[in-house]
Amino acid sequence: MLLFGVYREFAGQAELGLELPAGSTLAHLVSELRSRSGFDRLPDRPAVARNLTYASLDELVEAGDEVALIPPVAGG
Amino acid sequence: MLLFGVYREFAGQAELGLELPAGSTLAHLVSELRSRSGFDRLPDRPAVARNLTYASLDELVEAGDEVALIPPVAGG
Amino acid sequence: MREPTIVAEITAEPLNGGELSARLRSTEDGAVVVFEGRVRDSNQGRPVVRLRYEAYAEMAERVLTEIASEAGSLYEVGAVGAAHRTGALELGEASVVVVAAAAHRAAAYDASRYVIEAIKQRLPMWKEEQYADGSTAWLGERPVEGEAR
Amino acid sequence: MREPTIVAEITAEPLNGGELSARLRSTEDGAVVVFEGRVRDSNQGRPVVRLRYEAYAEMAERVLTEIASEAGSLYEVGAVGAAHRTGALELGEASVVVVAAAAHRAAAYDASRYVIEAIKQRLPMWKEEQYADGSTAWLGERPVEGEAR
Repeated sequence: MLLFGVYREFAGQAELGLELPAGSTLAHLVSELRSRSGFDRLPDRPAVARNLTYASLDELVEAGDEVALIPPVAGG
Repeated sequence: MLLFGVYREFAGQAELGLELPAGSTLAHLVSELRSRSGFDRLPDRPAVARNLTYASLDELVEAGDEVALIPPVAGG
Repeated sequence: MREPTIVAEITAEPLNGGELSARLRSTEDGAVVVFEGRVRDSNQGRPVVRLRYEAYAEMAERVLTEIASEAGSLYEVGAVGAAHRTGALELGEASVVVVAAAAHRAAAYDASRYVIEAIKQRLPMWKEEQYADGSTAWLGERPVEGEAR
Repeated sequence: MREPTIVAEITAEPLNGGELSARLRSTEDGAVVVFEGRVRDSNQGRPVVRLRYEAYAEMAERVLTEIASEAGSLYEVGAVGAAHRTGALELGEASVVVVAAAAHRAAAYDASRYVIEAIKQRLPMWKEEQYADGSTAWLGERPVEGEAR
């Protein structure tokens, strides 16, 4: 999965591989991530993109999906 | 007095001299003008500027004033 | 609060919004709104080939300065500039340019809009349209109302 | 009604509002609004010396295209263009440019405002400010809300 901005600093890297059981949702992915060191500052329900589109945390993650965590944005 | 745009076409000229009795207001000036040929299409209460500022028709005209009739505007 | 920079010009020269913006903005301004009014190829369904703007120049400079200053007082802006062209204009050329620069975007948009609406209401400026058939007409759709005088 | 021209770009090159405007407008457009967001010399009272924008580039191009298209559907415009810069920017440089061209000014202002507000809400773009003392901070004041996702 892809990490940007301040979330990337939590991880110390821009990409992260995660192994998730089949049938996992984006919410599962987030909670798995929050258990890792550095990610305790990740919000409960961060914005997440799946395949370049904002996605609901209820959505299932499928093999080959491009998932990205979207920190609060600051464009403009 | 100065005439612009369509009002100038009423007169066929951009400047016009008017003799008014002392104590005349801008309203008197307008009604004097409206009696002239070509000016029957001038509104009852046109916008008027006195000395480069929009003026009320109640204002007195004084010697040396620069008076202008302001047709409906079309800037922008 | 900064005292806003005010610029108002009536000119027969071509207008350039980018240039006016560059002249007015500072690094305190996070938002710049440039409005350009341009000569359209038709008006109320009639094809227009050319326009001519005529101003009561001395009064128009004064009124345009007043309008820009009003916007500068009403909104938290760093600069407000407005320029209106006179004379013959071809299709697509800018007849008016308004620049508002501010720390924050809301003020820049509001000031910009204020200026163009006031120009339409009370700048002593007239427009003669020339049509494809060679005929011309003085446009004058907005009598200056009592409260704007 | 015309199908509006839509342009959306994420680029590391300097932005030029006048150029984008010239590319987008036609002689059917009587009104052009150009909004430029520029790097301010301070943020919440802290002096800023430089900024760096980082995008989720592939998604940002898609989201910016969506935003410009939404504005094109909501308002009667001839063209909507938006460009956002990435990488290091100096004070005063433009970080974002939005151009809206329309027959009439209300639509141009409304479309322009719609685009910049939506950019602020949901463009996947982040900003790292660098301060006079050499420290840096990731700005991220706007969590993307459910309805904007």
